[in-house]
Amino acid sequence: MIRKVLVANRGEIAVRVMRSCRELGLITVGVYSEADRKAMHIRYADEAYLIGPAPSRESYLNIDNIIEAAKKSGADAIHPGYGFLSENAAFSERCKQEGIIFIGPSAHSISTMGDKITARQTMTNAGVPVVPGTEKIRDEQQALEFAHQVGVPIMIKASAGGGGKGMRLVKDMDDLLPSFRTAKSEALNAFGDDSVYIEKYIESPHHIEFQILADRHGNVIHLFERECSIQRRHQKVIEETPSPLMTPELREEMGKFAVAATKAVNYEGAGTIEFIVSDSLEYYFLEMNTRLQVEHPVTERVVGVDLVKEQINIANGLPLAMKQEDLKQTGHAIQCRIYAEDPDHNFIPHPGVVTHITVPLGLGVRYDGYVYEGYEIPMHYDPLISKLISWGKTRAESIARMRRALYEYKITGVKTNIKFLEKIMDVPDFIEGRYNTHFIENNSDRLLSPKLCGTECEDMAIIACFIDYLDKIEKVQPQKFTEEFASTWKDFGRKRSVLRL
Amino acid sequence: MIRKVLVANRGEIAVRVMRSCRELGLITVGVYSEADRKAMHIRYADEAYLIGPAPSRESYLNIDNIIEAAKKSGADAIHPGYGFLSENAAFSERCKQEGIIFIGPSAHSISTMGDKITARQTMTNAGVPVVPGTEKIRDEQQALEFAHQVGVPIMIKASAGGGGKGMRLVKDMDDLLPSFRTAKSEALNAFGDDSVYIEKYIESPHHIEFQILADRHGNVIHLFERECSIQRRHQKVIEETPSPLMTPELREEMGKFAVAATKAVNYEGAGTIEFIVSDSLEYYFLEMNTRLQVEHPVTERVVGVDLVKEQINIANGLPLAMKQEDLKQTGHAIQCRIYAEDPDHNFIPHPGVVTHITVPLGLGVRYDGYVYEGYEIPMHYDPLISKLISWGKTRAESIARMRRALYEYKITGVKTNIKFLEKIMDVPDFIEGRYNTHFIENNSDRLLSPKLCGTECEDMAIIACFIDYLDKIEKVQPQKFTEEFASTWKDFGRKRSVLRL
Amino acid sequence: MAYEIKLEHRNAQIEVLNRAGNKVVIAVDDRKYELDIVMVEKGVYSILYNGHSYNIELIEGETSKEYIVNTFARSFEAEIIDAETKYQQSRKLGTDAEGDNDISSPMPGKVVKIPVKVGDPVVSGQTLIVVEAMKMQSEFKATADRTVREILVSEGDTVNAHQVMMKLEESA
Amino acid sequence: MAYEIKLEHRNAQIEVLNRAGNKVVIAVDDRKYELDIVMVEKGVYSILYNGHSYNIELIEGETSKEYIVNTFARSFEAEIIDAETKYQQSRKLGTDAEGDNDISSPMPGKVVKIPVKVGDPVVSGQTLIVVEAMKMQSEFKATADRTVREILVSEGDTVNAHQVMMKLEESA
Repeated sequence: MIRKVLVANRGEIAVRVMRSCRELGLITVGVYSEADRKAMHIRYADEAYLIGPAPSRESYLNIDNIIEAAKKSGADAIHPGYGFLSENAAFSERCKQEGIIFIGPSAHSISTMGDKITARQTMTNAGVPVVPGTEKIRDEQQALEFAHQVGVPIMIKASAGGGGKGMRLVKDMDDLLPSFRTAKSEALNAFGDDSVYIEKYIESPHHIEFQILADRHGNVIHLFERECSIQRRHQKVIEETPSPLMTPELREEMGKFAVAATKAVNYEGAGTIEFIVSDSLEYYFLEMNTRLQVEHPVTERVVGVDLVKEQINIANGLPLAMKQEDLKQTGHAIQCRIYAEDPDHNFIPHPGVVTHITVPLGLGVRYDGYVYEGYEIPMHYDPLISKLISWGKTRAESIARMRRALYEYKITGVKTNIKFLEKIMDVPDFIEGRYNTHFIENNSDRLLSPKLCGTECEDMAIIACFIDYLDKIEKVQPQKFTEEFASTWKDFGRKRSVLRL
Repeated sequence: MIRKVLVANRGEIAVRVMRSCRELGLITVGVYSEADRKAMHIRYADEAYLIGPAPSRESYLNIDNIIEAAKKSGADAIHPGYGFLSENAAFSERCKQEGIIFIGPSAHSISTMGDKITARQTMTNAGVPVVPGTEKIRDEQQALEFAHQVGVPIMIKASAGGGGKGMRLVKDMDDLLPSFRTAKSEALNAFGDDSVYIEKYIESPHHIEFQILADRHGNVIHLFERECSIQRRHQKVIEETPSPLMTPELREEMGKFAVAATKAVNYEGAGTIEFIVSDSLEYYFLEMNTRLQVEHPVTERVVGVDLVKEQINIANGLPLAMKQEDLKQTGHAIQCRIYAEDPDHNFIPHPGVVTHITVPLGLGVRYDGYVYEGYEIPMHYDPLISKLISWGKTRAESIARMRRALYEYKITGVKTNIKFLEKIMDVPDFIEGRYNTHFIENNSDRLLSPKLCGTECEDMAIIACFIDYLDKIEKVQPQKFTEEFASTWKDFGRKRSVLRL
Repeated sequence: MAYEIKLEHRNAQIEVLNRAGNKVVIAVDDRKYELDIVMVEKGVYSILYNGHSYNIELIEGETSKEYIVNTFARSFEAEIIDAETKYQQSRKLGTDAEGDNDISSPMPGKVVKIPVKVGDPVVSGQTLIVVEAMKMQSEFKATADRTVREILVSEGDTVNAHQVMMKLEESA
Repeated sequence: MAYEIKLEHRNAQIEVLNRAGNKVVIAVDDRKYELDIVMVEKGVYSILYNGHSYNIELIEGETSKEYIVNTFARSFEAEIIDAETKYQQSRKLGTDAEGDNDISSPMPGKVVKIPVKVGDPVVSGQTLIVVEAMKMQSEFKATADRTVREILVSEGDTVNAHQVMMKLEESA
C-alpha cells in the first residue's frame, strides 16, 4: 500500500493532491524549482526537494531529477497532477522500471491515446463514433478527395499537435491547398513532424467530456459529463455539470461510449473522454485525457467523490468502491478559472507580487488556489491562480452563488480575469444555457466593456487615494524642516529604545 | 416581496446571512456598534448604519435604534441572525407594528416556546414526549413528592432560565431541599423570577435536535437531526449530522414529533426542536429554538439547502418548495466552532488583534468566519471566530477532512481552541461515534495535554526566532556606530527620494 | 489646501474641509461629502457615505503619488498632481515623441526573440521583440516607421515590468 | 557570536556558523543543522531541513527579544537572552515575590467587580477582582495571604492585556 506520495507538480493542483493525501494519512513530498522555494506546495508538503532551475524542462519536466527526489525521500508513489509529465508515457514507464507506483495509466494507454490518429483508429474499432476524417494525409490529392467527399467546412490538424498549433479551418474549397501547406509547415516547426490529418468541422460545437474511473480489475464507471464550451482561444475558462445541453437519454448513451472507449485501451485510473457535440446533439469522440483534468472539481461536487482518493485507491490495486448504478448527480456545479492576465490588454499574462487577497467563502463555494499575500507569481509557469467552484440546488442558484463569490474575490497586485468572469455570469445566453464554443467571441463586446462606476463611485476612489496620500506624507514629513537635522539623532535613539535591543 | 434586508447582528452570522441575500439579489443593510466600525459585516454590506455604543444592550439589543436604522435605510425586512434579538418576542411584535417583515416567527410562537413551562405543556398536549417533570413548583412539599415519585437523579431548573443558571442536579434525596432553595435564589438573581420546576435527570444524555421549516400555509417539514453532544460547560463545540446514535426508524419517529411540535405553536420560519436522548434511545422534548442555529451549516451541507434563503422565502409568504419525501441526507457533515479562547488557561476568552490567518480550503471544506488580518476582535461580544464545516461521503472521511482542515487553519495574535479541536478528532470515542454530553469531561486529560514537539521541532522553533531576531537587528543597527551620525542625514534624504514626494 | 487628482480621463479638484478621526468633510470638484473613512487592512479603505458602504483597494504605483484604485465596478489609475508633477508633465509633453520610441514590456518576462538589429529601419506593425511570460509569447511592434537606435536587452534576458528594452528614432 | 535562547523550560546555545542567502549552517547546543530558511509571509518562516518542510510562525512579544512561536505541534514562549536580559533577570530574581503580588489580566476586558478595598487583608483563594471579556467573567484570586496595597482600576474600567490592576503586599 502507498505510504508516501511525491507530487511531481506545482501550483493549485499540487496543493489539492496533497490535501487528499493528508486526509488519507499519507506522507507528502513536494518538489520545487529554484523559482518555487516560497511556493505554497512546498510550505504544505511534509517533505520537499529541489529538482532544478526555474525553466520547466530543467525541473518539473526533468524525469531524472524527479526520480532522484523520489528515491531520496523514499516515496513509493508519484502523482503527476495535470500538465508537465502527467501524460508522458516515458515517465510512466520509468516509474514502473524504478519500482515506484505511477498514479496514472500505463505507458501503453498514454501513448495509444496520445497519438490522435491511433486514438481515432482504436475508437473506431471499439464502435465509438468519431468525427468523419482521415488518417495521416499522404498527399494533396488525398486531401482534395476527402474534402469533396464530406464538404466544407473542414479542419486540418497536426497529428502530433495540440493547443491550436498546426490547425487550419477551411471554409472555402479554394483555400484547401494553401491551408494544407501552411498547416504542414507549422506542424513541422512546432512538433518536428509535418504529419497532418483532416476532419469534418462541426460548426457550432459544444465541448462535452465524461469523467471515467477504471480499476485494475476491469471495472469501469463514468461520473457523468462536464460542459466545457466556454473557451477563449481553445483555453477553457468556465466548466459546469450537468451540461445545459444534456438529456438523460443522451447522457446514458454517451456515458456508455465513454466506458467503451476506456475499456478499448485497458485503461487504469482516472481519465476523461472528450466529445464534440453539435447543436443538433450529434456527438463524436474527440480525444482522451489520460490524467486528472483542471475542471475535475465540478464532478467531485455533484457526484460526491474525491477523485484524487479514487486515483490513489486504484493505484493501490483496490477495486472501485462504487458501481455505475450507485452514482447520481445532485444539484449543479460551475467552475471559473482565475488567471493572472489582463483582459483589457489582450489577456496578456501578468506575473507579479500578490499584495492583498480576499478569498470567497461560505455555503456552496469551493476555492482551490495556491497564492498568498506577499507571494510573487513567477513568470515561468501557467497563469492559473485558482479555481472557484460554486454549487447550487439548481443551475440558477449555482450561477447566483458564483456571481456572489466573484464579487467577494479580490486580488490586488496582479491583474486577473475576475471581472471578466463576473460579466459572463450576467450574459443572457449563459444564464439560459444557450452557448457553444463561440460564446466568448460572440459576446466579446459586452464582456470587454468596462463596468460602470458613476460619479459618486469615482469620487470615492479619488477620496481614498487622497486620504491615503495625506496620511502617508504625514508620516514621513517632519513637522518643521528646520528642526529635522537636530531631531534625526533623537529619532534614532527612540527607535532603538522601542526595539529594546 | 422583500427587496432590502437589514441584518440585526454582527460577526460570522451577519456575513453569512448577507451572502444568501446577495445571491437572491437583495440589498443588504448592516448595523454596527461603535466597536464594530471595521467589522467585516460592515465591509460586506451594501449599506451600513451606526446603532450605538459598544455594549450590546445599547446597540445590538437596542430595538429603537435598530428600527430607526431600518426606516432610514428603507429596509423592508429584518433578519435577526442568532443570539441578540433573535428570540425576543417584543422585537418580532415591534417589527410587525412598524410594517417591517421580521424574518422569523411571530411574537406568539417565540413567547410560547420561550417559557419552558408553557412549552412543556404545549408539547404534552400535542402528544410529544417530554422529560417527566413538574410545572412551576408551588412549595417544598410538592418538590419532595415529585422527587419520591420519579426517584433521583433529578434536575431543578429556572422557568425563565437558560445557559445553566439557576440549575441544580440532585443525586441524593437529602440534598433536595438545600438545592431547591439555592436554585430559587439564583434564579431570582439572574432572571428576576424565582420560579423553578423539576425534571427527571437523564444520566448519559445525548443532545439531538431536528431542523424544521414551516411556511404560512401550514406546511411543515423536518430536515433531519443534528448531534450536538460535544459540549463544554453547556456550550456546544462540535456538531454533526447524521448522528452516530440514530437509526432510520428513530429518525422517522423523532422527525414526526418535531413536525407535530412545530405545528402545535403555529410556527412560521426555520426552527429547531431539541431532544434529550438517553443511551438506550429514550427521547424527550427539551426545548424549541425559534431561530437559525449556530450549527445550521451541517444540515445545509447534507440536505443540500440554503436555510437562510428558505427563511426569506417563508417570510415572503411563499409555500415551501420541498416536500418531506424529497429530502435525503447525503454523506456526513461535521462542524467545529473556533473560539478566541485559551484552552491552556481554563478557556479564558482571548480578544485581540489577528496578526496572521491561513484559512483551510479545498474539497469538502466550508469556512464561515468574519475576522481578517489586522482585525481586532473586540472584547464586548461572543468569542466565536469562525465555524469550520467538513463534508465526507462517510463519517470517517468527514473526520479525516476536518483533521486536515484544522491542520491547515492557522491564526496568530489571539489564542484559539484549534489544537484542542484537532485532538478531539483523534479520540477513539469520537472516531467510533460513542459519546454523550460528558465526552469532553471524560477525555479532558487527553484533550488538555500538549502535543509533542521533539528536539528537532523545538530546535526549528529556536532557529526561526534567532534568524528573525538577527535580521531585525541587522535592519536597525548601523554598520558602524561612529558613522551613524553622519549617515543619518543622508538616510533621510534617501528616504525622501524613495517616496518621491 | 486643494489638490488636483487625475483619475484616468478626469482631473478632479479635492480639498479636505474638516477631519476628526474617521469623520471627514471633503470637497471633490463642486460636490461636498461628509463621510466616514477608515483603513481596515493595509491599502484597503472602508468608506461609509450617506448609508452606503464602499470598499476601495489601493496599490501604490511606481511613485508615492501614483495609485491603482480598485472599486467594486472597475479599476483605475490615479495620480496626485502637485507642482512637481505639473512641472514634470510639462517637460514630458515637449518630449512626448521620445516616450513613444521606447519599447518596454508591461509585465515581467523573458526575451525570446529580437528579429531586428541596431540601425535597421522598421515599418509600423513590424515585430521588434518577442517576450515570453507564463508560457505565452507577446510581440511588441513598431507603431510608426522608425529606425532601431539602441537595443538594451539580449535574447534569453529576463526583463522587469516597464523596463525599456529598445529605443527607436525617427528615420533620417 | 553565540547567543542563548530560552524556549519555555529549555535554555539553548545557538550560533550561526555560516550563512549565504537562505542557506544557513547553525548550531543549536551540540547539534549542527544545514538548512534552508526563508520568511514567506510576515512572521511566517519556511524551513527545509534534511528534506523535511517545517512551518514556523512568530509573533513578537512585548519586546523585540520575546516571541510566541507556533510550530505544527504546539505553541511556545521564547526569549533571546543577552547580557541585558541576564542582568534584568538577576534583578528580577531578587524581587520575585513582588512580581507575584501584582494582579494583572492576561486578556483585555472590563472590570465588573472589585470586592476588596485598599488595606483589606485577603486570604489565599479569595477573589480580588472580576474582569469580563466576551460575555465571560474571570475571577482573579489571591494566591497567598496578603494585604491589598493599591487598587489601580475602578469598576467599569477597560483594561489592556497584562495591565496591572491591583498590588498586594505581605501582611504586616
